Amino acid sequence: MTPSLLYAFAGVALCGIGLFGFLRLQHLLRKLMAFNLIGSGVFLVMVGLAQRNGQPDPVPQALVLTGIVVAIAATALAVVLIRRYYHLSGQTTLAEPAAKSARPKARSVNREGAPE
Amino acid sequence: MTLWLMAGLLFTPLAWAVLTLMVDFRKGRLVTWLGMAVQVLVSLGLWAAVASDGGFLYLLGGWQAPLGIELRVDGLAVTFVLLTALVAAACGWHASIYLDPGKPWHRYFWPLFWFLWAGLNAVWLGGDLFNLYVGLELISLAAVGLVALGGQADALRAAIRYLMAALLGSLAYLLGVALIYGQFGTLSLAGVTELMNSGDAQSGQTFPLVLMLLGLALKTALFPMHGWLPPAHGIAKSPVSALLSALVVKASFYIAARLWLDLGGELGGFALAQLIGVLGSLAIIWGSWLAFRQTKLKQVVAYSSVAQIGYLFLLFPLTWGVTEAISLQAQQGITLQVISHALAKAAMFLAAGNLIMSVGSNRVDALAGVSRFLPFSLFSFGLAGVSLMGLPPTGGFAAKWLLLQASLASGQWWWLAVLLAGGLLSAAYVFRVYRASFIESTDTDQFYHPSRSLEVIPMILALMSLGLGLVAEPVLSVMSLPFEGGGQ
Amino acid sequence: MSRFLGITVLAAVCLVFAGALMITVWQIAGTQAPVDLPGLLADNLEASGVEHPITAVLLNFRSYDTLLEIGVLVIAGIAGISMANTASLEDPELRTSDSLLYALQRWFVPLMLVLAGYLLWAGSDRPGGAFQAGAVLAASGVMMRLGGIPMEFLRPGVLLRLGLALGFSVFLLVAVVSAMAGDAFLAYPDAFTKPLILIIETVLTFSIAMVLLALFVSAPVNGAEEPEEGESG
Amino acid sequence: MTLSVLMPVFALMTSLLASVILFALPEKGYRLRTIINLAAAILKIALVGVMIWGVAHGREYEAAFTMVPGVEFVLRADALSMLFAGLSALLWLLTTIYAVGYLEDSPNRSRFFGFFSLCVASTMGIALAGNLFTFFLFYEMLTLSTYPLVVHRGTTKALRAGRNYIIYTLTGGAVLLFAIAWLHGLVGDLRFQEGGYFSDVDPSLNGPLTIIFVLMMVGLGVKAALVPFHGWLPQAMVAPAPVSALLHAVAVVKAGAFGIIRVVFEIYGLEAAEAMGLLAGLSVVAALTIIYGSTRALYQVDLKRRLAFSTVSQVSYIVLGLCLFGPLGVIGGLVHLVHQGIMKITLFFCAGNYAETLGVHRIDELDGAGKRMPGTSVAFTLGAFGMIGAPPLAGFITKWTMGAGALEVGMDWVVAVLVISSLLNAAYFLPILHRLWFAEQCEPWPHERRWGRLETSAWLLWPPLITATLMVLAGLLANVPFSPLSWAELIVLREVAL
Repeated sequence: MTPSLLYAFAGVALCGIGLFGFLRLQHLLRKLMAFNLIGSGVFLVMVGLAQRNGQPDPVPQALVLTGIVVAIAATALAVVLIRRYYHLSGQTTLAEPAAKSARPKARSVNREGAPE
Repeated sequence: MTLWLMAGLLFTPLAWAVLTLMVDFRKGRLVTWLGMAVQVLVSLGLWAAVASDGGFLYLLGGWQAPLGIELRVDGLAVTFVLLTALVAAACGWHASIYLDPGKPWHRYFWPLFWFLWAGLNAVWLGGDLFNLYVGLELISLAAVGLVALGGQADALRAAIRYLMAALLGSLAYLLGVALIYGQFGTLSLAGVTELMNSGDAQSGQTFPLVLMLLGLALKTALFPMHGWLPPAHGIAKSPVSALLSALVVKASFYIAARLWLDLGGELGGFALAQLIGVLGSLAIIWGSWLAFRQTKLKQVVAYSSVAQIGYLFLLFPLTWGVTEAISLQAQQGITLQVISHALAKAAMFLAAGNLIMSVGSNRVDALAGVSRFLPFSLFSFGLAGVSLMGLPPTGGFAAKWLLLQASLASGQWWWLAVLLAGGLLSAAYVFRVYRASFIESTDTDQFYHPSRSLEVIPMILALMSLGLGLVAEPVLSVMSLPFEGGGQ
Repeated sequence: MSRFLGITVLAAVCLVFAGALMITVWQIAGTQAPVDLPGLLADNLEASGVEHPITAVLLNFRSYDTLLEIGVLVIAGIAGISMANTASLEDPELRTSDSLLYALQRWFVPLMLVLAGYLLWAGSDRPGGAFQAGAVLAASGVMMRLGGIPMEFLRPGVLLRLGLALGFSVFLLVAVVSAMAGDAFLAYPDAFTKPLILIIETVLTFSIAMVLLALFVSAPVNGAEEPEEGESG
Repeated sequence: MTLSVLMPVFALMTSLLASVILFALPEKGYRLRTIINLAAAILKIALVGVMIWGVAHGREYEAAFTMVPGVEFVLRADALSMLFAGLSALLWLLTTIYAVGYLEDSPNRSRFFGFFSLCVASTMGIALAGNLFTFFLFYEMLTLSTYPLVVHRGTTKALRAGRNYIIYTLTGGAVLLFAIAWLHGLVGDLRFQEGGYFSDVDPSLNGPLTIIFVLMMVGLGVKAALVPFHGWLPQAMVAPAPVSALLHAVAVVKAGAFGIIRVVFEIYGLEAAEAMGLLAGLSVVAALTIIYGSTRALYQVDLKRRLAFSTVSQVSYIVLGLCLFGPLGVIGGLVHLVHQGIMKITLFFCAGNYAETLGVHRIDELDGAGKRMPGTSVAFTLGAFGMIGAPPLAGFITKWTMGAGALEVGMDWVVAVLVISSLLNAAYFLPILHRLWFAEQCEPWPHERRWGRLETSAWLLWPPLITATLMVLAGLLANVPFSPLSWAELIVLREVAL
């Protein structure tokens, strides 16, 4: 049990917590934070597991750097989308508004066809 | 020559992404046409080169794996590169006429489109587990961007749901990659396979493979993780839906398939293979049923994708623990299914877009009587539907035939029922649309004929999907060319 | 009750997942990786043109990853500005008139610029590099923005788009020029490896900062929306 | 690429290309459409005629290439395929002429004729298919191309009929595919070959082969309208008359019957099928279908529905003929493929004429129609007598040969079936004839149209007259070379290998 393995185990714990949050939380920003939590967990596992023998391995560190940038890009995109979504619908979750989900919008119905 | 072709293949989409970012929609359209021509030619050239000389490894930056990233340019990869070039060019061409140049946000369509194309090529050729992750993210983000482009709340909801699913899937995959790297110390898929087969290494763990497959299955929308797909594919603009259904979901499946074929023999098991097969079967049945129940035309097509994706996952049981010959048969069947579904579904979405444009409504009922206007797009839709139903002589049928043979030969007869029932169920939702178009209703007097080129594009794709069944043999023979490992 | 049950099941699933992961990590930790990648890396560090192994991996051995990664970042930037309000950069919610912030900003911004420059420079032999430098640069931009300094170049326009794509374009050009010379894509010519990497790093820093800043600035959302196909909007 | 390769391809292409061109034509191009239609049909007759001549003189026509690994696409002209191809080429021309007249002034003609040609192309493909795989390919294509024809009118009834048709046929197709795939898995890609493959098969395969046979009969029986898979056929009557004519005489039901012939003769082999005891079961089903169809026909008041149930019954003569397992029986079955086609198409043309000219759909409205439309009624009468089996018409040849065949192999009960069926035929046709000729018209025609001097449009009148003449000739000149009967004898001599 080396210190770096401890990182890996911490990463495992983060993954578990993050997954719980991701599946459980409804608010989109919280969901996004849970996603970042899982991401951090994965990065920790990646770095920690690779250096279990003490010597540093630069490859996973570089990978994690790349991974972080990708995660930031994804997070940023998600935030932009969520903001705009909130701006247009006033909602912070993905739940469909009740009125709409019941029936398709009336104005799109040009004609009632024969029932199937 | 192949070096130049490879450089062109990697460079063009990325460069055109930048170029089109600099100009507005109309200019971007012109620039894109040029780029599509280049890209199609380069893909064809590469395909021809591999078809005649066999595959090779392409060392990016001149560094060999495991230090560098190797691209695996084999028959299967170039077939998919060519498929991507054809389908993406068709969708791009369609989009260039279909999208309204007046909307300021449509200028961003082109860069996202090109990034998507670049990501797809990266995935088809990728031989490095981590690089595949980056390629997947490139695809996902570009795809989400395209779905959300200028959209209203519904489109954004679909896009966010799609993004969340895609991100979770990518992380699961990445976690698997981390574990694989931890165990083997290399990221090259070929390297890991070699280590595993050589027996030097301790036997690998199943869990990383399961994690990766789970993540990729989520991104491929395998039942029951398909919830994100229909809203996203249904609400995006038709050319975008076509790209997403035809190519994007295939990218993650392609990685899953490669992982399975390389590592599944060692790390997988009968139960895992059967479980995936069962999920695929449920996807076929449930997806078809939901497609049948939809009231909106594009939702029908989107749910049909869920069902058709189910077929792909029959690869897993049909290649595990069977002889080489049966496995090859199953692989060929799945490859054909991927190609024919890509062509047919792209045709279907583009045709659906045209039809919606023509009748001014996105409901299936609204199609009542349109067949009297002889819309070209309805024919395209119909032909594509024939392929989805798996009726001869389409590529879908050839695929189904090979899968039937593989299931029979491997003694897994239960997939036969799934394959046959799936064909009938898809007939149910396809014929529902046909049926609507034949209703003679008196009040259908307005029909707007879209421009010829909009109508021709889905027709070409549908005919290709139809003709694929007739030329399946030569196509498949390129795919299974011997891979000449080693240097360039 | 069912809500509680749902949480319990979910928690159980997550625990099982974490447990399985834990066991796998533990088992893998007990083995020896058959490939010695760090050793291989050390052997080839000389040829990579930079002294710091992480930078070598990022910008030479696995430069394709980095190229695509910047692509991902640019996509996010594009998606961001595609939703920005083209007419106005002013978002009253974001503007603060805090005098402390204003004072801090006068001190911090120059300092952060210097820091960014240092991080960029350090990347070749110590921890640091383009991304870190870009992030600091972006942070200083955010600070200025919060302080109400108008940054006209961030208006969605050709300048912003140029800035977004600059780093990526230069990287791509370098990649393809080396391929034109008959070598593989992204293979730097031996003599120019170091300067090329330096150039790439510099422009990347700039573009990364630009993307991050653009995402922050594109906060005012345009109200225009496109109706779904087939619905009159 | 020699001519022998190209001939079958050309024969297929004439109608395939015609259909593509017809789709592309604008709706208003009536004249051009008619010209293309007729030109293609005549060209096809010529091509098929050349091939028939060639086959009779021992030439071989074959085009083949590998489609999917392990499976070939084979188009081949042999004596059996020429029997079917000749029938469909001939009747395509006549039906096209009829359809041009029938659909005058109705909408969606471009669509109609496009799918009509496609349907004929599928039929031609079925005739020329050289192996089961190719057969299946065109068999399914036929399903798809007939659907738009069945629902052509777009009424609720037509759509319901179309839905049932598609449910029946696609399910049947799936069963057939399953059987073909299984057989392929067991023994590989099988071309149709004289005498079949299983004359000395490993007994351990008997079980699977029996199941496969049953599955194939189910799959093919749906189209051949064997009881209990006949449900779609009477409903499909809502289609326009030329479509019904084609469906009943050539395209769909015959495709099923022809498939049964191919499987029994050239995959299993008549002897092997008999040895495995497969034919006994099939003959019982066929006999039941004959009796059942005729009985149901008695109770129909709608003219086209009565004809439809008559088809259910008559097509099974073909199947029953095969099961007789002797040269005469087989000849009877084969010749009925052609005879039934000519007779039934005559009857449907006439029924269409009554509907189109007088607006008459029900049998009790036909009183006195013989005076108003003598030409049509003569044709109808000949067709009805042919069906009953009155000498010297075509139907008599069939029944006589089959009866002789049954006695030859000692299946006397088949003679009883034939007699009962003929009595039933008489029972449901003679009342119609009575009404036509001897009853007085008491009510005005429901919806009468007039065409100058003729009783109806010339486009509508000539086809039934021609087919009626052909039917008479087929009976009178049964022993002339190239008559259906002599051709059937040639097939038996060459390919059935009894």
